[in-house]
Amino acid sequence: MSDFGFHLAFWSLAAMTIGGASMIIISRNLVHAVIWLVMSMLGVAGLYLTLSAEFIAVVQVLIYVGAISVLMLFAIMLTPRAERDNSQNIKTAGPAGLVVIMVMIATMWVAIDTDWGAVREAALTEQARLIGESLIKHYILPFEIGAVLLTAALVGAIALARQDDEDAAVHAASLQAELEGDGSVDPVDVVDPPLPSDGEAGS
Amino acid sequence: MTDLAGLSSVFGAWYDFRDLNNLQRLITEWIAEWGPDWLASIVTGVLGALGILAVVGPTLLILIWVERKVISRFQQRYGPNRVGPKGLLQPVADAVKLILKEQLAPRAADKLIFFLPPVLIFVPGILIWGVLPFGPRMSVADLNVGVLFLLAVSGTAVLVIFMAGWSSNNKYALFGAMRAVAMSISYEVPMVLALLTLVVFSGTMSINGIVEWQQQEDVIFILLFPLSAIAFFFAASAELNRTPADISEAESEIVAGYHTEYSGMRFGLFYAVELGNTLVVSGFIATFFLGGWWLWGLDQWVPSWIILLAKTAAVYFLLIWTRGTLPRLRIDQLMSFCWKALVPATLLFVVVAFVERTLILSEGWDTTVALPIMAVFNIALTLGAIMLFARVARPAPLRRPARIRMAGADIGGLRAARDVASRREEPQLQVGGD
Amino acid sequence: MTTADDTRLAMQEDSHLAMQGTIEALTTGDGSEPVVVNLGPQHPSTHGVFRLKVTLDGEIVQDAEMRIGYLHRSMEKLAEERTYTQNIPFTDRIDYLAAMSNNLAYCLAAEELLGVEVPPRAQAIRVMFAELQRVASHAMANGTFINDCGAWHTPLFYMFRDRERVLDMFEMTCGARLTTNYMRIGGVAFDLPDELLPTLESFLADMPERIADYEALLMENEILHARARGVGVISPELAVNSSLSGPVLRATGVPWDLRKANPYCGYEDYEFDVPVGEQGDCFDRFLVRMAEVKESLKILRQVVDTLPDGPYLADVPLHARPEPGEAYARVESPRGELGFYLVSDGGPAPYRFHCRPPSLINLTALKEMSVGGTLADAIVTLGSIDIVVGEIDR
Amino acid sequence: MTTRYDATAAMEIVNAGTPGASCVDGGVLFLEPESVADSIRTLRDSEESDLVFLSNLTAVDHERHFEVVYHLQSLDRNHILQVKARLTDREDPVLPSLTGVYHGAHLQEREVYDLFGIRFEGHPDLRRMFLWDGFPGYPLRKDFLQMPGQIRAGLPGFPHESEENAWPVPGSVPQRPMHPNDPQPEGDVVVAEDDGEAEA
Repeated sequence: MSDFGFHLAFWSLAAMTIGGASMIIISRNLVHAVIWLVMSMLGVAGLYLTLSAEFIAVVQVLIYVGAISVLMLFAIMLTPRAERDNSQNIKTAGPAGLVVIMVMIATMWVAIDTDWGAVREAALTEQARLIGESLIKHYILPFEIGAVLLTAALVGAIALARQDDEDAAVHAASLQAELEGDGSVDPVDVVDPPLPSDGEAGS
Repeated sequence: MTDLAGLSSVFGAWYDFRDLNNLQRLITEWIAEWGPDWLASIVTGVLGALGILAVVGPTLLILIWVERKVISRFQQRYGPNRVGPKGLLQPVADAVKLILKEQLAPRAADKLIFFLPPVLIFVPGILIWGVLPFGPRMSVADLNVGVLFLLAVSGTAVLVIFMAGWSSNNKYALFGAMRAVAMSISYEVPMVLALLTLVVFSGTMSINGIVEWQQQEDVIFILLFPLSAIAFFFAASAELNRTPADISEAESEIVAGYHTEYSGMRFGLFYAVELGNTLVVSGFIATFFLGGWWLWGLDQWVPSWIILLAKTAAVYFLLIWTRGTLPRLRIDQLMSFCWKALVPATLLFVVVAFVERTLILSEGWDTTVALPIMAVFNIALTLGAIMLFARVARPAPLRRPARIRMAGADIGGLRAARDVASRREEPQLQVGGD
Repeated sequence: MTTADDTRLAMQEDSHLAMQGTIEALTTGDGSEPVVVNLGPQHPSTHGVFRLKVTLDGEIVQDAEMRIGYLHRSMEKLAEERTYTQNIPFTDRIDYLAAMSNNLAYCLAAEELLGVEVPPRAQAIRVMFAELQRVASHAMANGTFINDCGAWHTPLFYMFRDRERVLDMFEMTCGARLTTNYMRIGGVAFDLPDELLPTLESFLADMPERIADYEALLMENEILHARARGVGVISPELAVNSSLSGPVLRATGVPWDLRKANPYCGYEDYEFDVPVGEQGDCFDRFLVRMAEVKESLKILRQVVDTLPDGPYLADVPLHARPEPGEAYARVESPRGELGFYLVSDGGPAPYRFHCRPPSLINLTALKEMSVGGTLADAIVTLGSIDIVVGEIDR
Repeated sequence: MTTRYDATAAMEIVNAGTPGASCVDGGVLFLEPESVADSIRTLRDSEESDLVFLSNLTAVDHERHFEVVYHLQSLDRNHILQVKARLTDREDPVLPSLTGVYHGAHLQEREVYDLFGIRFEGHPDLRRMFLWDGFPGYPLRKDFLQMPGQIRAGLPGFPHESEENAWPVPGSVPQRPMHPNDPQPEGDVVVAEDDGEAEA
């Protein structure tokens, strides 16, 4: 592929990634932020494609766009509105920003400093096999640790979700009490429109 | 092939319609002679996209007619028969009507996000066609990771659905969107596992590779892994929002789900993509489990894409059939069916596929003998799993039969009710139960 | 614009704002906060302009409240200004899916006031049309019920095929399909046309096969079982205490059928049985309706075989003034106990005209049936009660 | 066949607990308004009367008083009893609610409240049912929308019976304009409907 096509793809994808990332910060609506995040992640997936890493690119889309962002949407839907108000966290914004900037500098330094040994050969056709083999053969310990960690997280999540059953019993009891009680009228239901005065009454 | 020697000049020529790729290859080779190679790849892409659009567009119009006609025959009525011969122009008339209709948007809708989804929904809907192999070399992009690409692209559609439902500012739409999201991320798991069986067994993630494997081994995957096929079929129909799993646009509950607030052609676009997805998923089911463009040598004589379309039509008819026949399940039933039945079953078959693959590769079993044995074993295992599920996983209310008794002379209130219920004789009608 | 219109508009505006508020709560609020969803007044499965306001926690129904009155036509007031005969067409519009039963109940009440003796042929014709109406109405009820369970209209169209034949018979007898206006005080409006009995014969000959078809299609359908079994359960004690009637009551196991308990129009001469359920859930209601169709066909067979000759209408003066008094007549309509309470002051019009609407009273226990289930269950429950909004609102 | 339950027997059952019940010729049982709920509970729970099923609940406006009519049914014994309670206060008719005795009274009492304005004390959710909140008046009362000239609601007689009862010949009475553009009538026209304008 000639340089023109490559540059076109790279710069538009980079703009998409960084633009999306910026919009996450700018947008005040959390759902909008998630949608910008999706755009940013799609840009990253495209960048992987320009590096001939189609397996990683597709996995990026599958996991980050298809699963992680959906998970985030669920988290937003399940979070009480009060806890989503960012203005309360303004005091911690300074230190947090500092930490993020330091991490970013460190990452960039590592990235620039490392001798990546660019592959000039033809694109790998069997990346999935290579990745799988290296995971199973060379990096078996980190792989297993990751698996155990995820299993623990899964069990923990189920345990957290399970606790709701006790709440449900309490809730059902209160509902029952409400049903058996004098059944006071729900204030939301009482539609009590102001009767129009004579002046307002249309002809 | 010897008797075809006289015709050999036809093979590979642009007018050899068994492989429509020939024409495209001719054009790209011609461009590559004088132009830059990026132009050639762009032209290839554009030609492929145009080819898909040219197929998909008219097919959708015909499909609307087919679906309505078939459903109406199921329902003892004629279906569309006024516009054009046999009502064939009905979809065109519908499209014109939809285009002319007023475009409404709720006042409180999130306008930008509200207007985007009908357009965005087309992106995965069209992209997914790119990896469908119509013939040995006839797919727009024969990716090495085609299976993953298919899953990744189909997974993004759920975000668009969420955008549509959330931005409409309508409770039905939001319920539909949340149901669609929950369903999608749940049913993606058995879908992935079902395909993983094939990937493990055939050793390739390329979709064309899977078809070629079936061609080489002279077997179709539905015989080898019937449970994966069933799971994939059900999961796909769940992702497609078709009965019995159409809870995200359940008409009787939440009106139209996520596209409740869309009117006119915006609704039309959702509808078109839904139909198109149904078709392409039928195509993928045909490809993965029914051998795709290959049919025991017939693909030498008949254009491969016609074979694929015929198989696709068969699967599509099955989808219409289920839609016309079955009621809808509830969301909790669908979720528990996914996580408690489909996921373990497909996982079991991943293990089975792994073991059988090892037997062939490491132990050197002869495939001509091993594959039939494995097929019989797997079919037996599938039947066993289904019967086990039917026996174990039935919810408590269904385990008792529903009984209708005749009151006879006992007419009255609670006392008579007790008298009737305590009778020893067989009830008049007894339905269900273990 | 009248004050009333203004009030309506203000209400609409108000409910719109309330809607926006709850949307806000749903999309940005506490996850466990209950959400109020209005099913109706325009909704595919409320069977008319009926509004069910459900409070949901996720998909679980915490509270269900109905809002009715969208179809209120003030029939009870209008009937006070029309003669007894003129009121018969009103009763068609009360329950437009079982107009014959409504005609019949009203005529029975008026006959009780006037002291009219109905000739035997008229009695038999009344039974015939009441039972045909039951077949048609149950076909509609079961079809829409399965539609509410999520089927894509196929069973509905199957059932409509049979209903259509019944409506054809109505049309050839009295010229109307839905609002029949066929019964008269003292009998029926017209004698049977010549072509009715052959049509009815062929209908009776075909129906057993059809019902076998439906049983094969629906009764062993696992998804239908999963959706309707154990859903919308009500105990027989609560059902009796809630004044439920008809298939909803019988599905709980209480064998109460006015055709047996208080026979009218000579029902005591026909041999039929009262099917009762066991669990009191939606599926039992469906089965009871299916079984009742069979019993109705049995009655129709006997009516055709023993149809007496004679006058079809008693000699009742058109301008009859009943003695002051009151009458309460009930029939077993397809939806349950349908009663008409008439008070006469000796004038040409009823002094008070009251209809005991089974659809409305069967909804009393809707909240008890649907709370704790999912939204989808609430829809199925509502479908299984088989309401007709014209009868609820009158 | 459903029999009429003898009101005298019912009266004896009721009067054993809460006196005040009376009946005429054993037909209809009349109850004192204050003790309606208690008396009917007694009738429901008594083994002998066993009136477990509230078949019908409605009201009749007798101009001088309201009559609330209950039809109580025993399913097992298959008899029916008609019970009435008279309310003489037209301004604020109050009756104890039956919802504690029969769940089925819930909607029927709401309907009576909506259309007659009879309040049922102890009803958990006594709101308008068919008509909207703020609807003026109670339509099933006989004095609802009383017309000018004291024309009584109802049908005075059959059209053929006398001149004054006769329904007007078409065209003989000037029609009320249905639309502002219609020709406006001359002279006094009785407008039956109360508009906002008329009040203002």
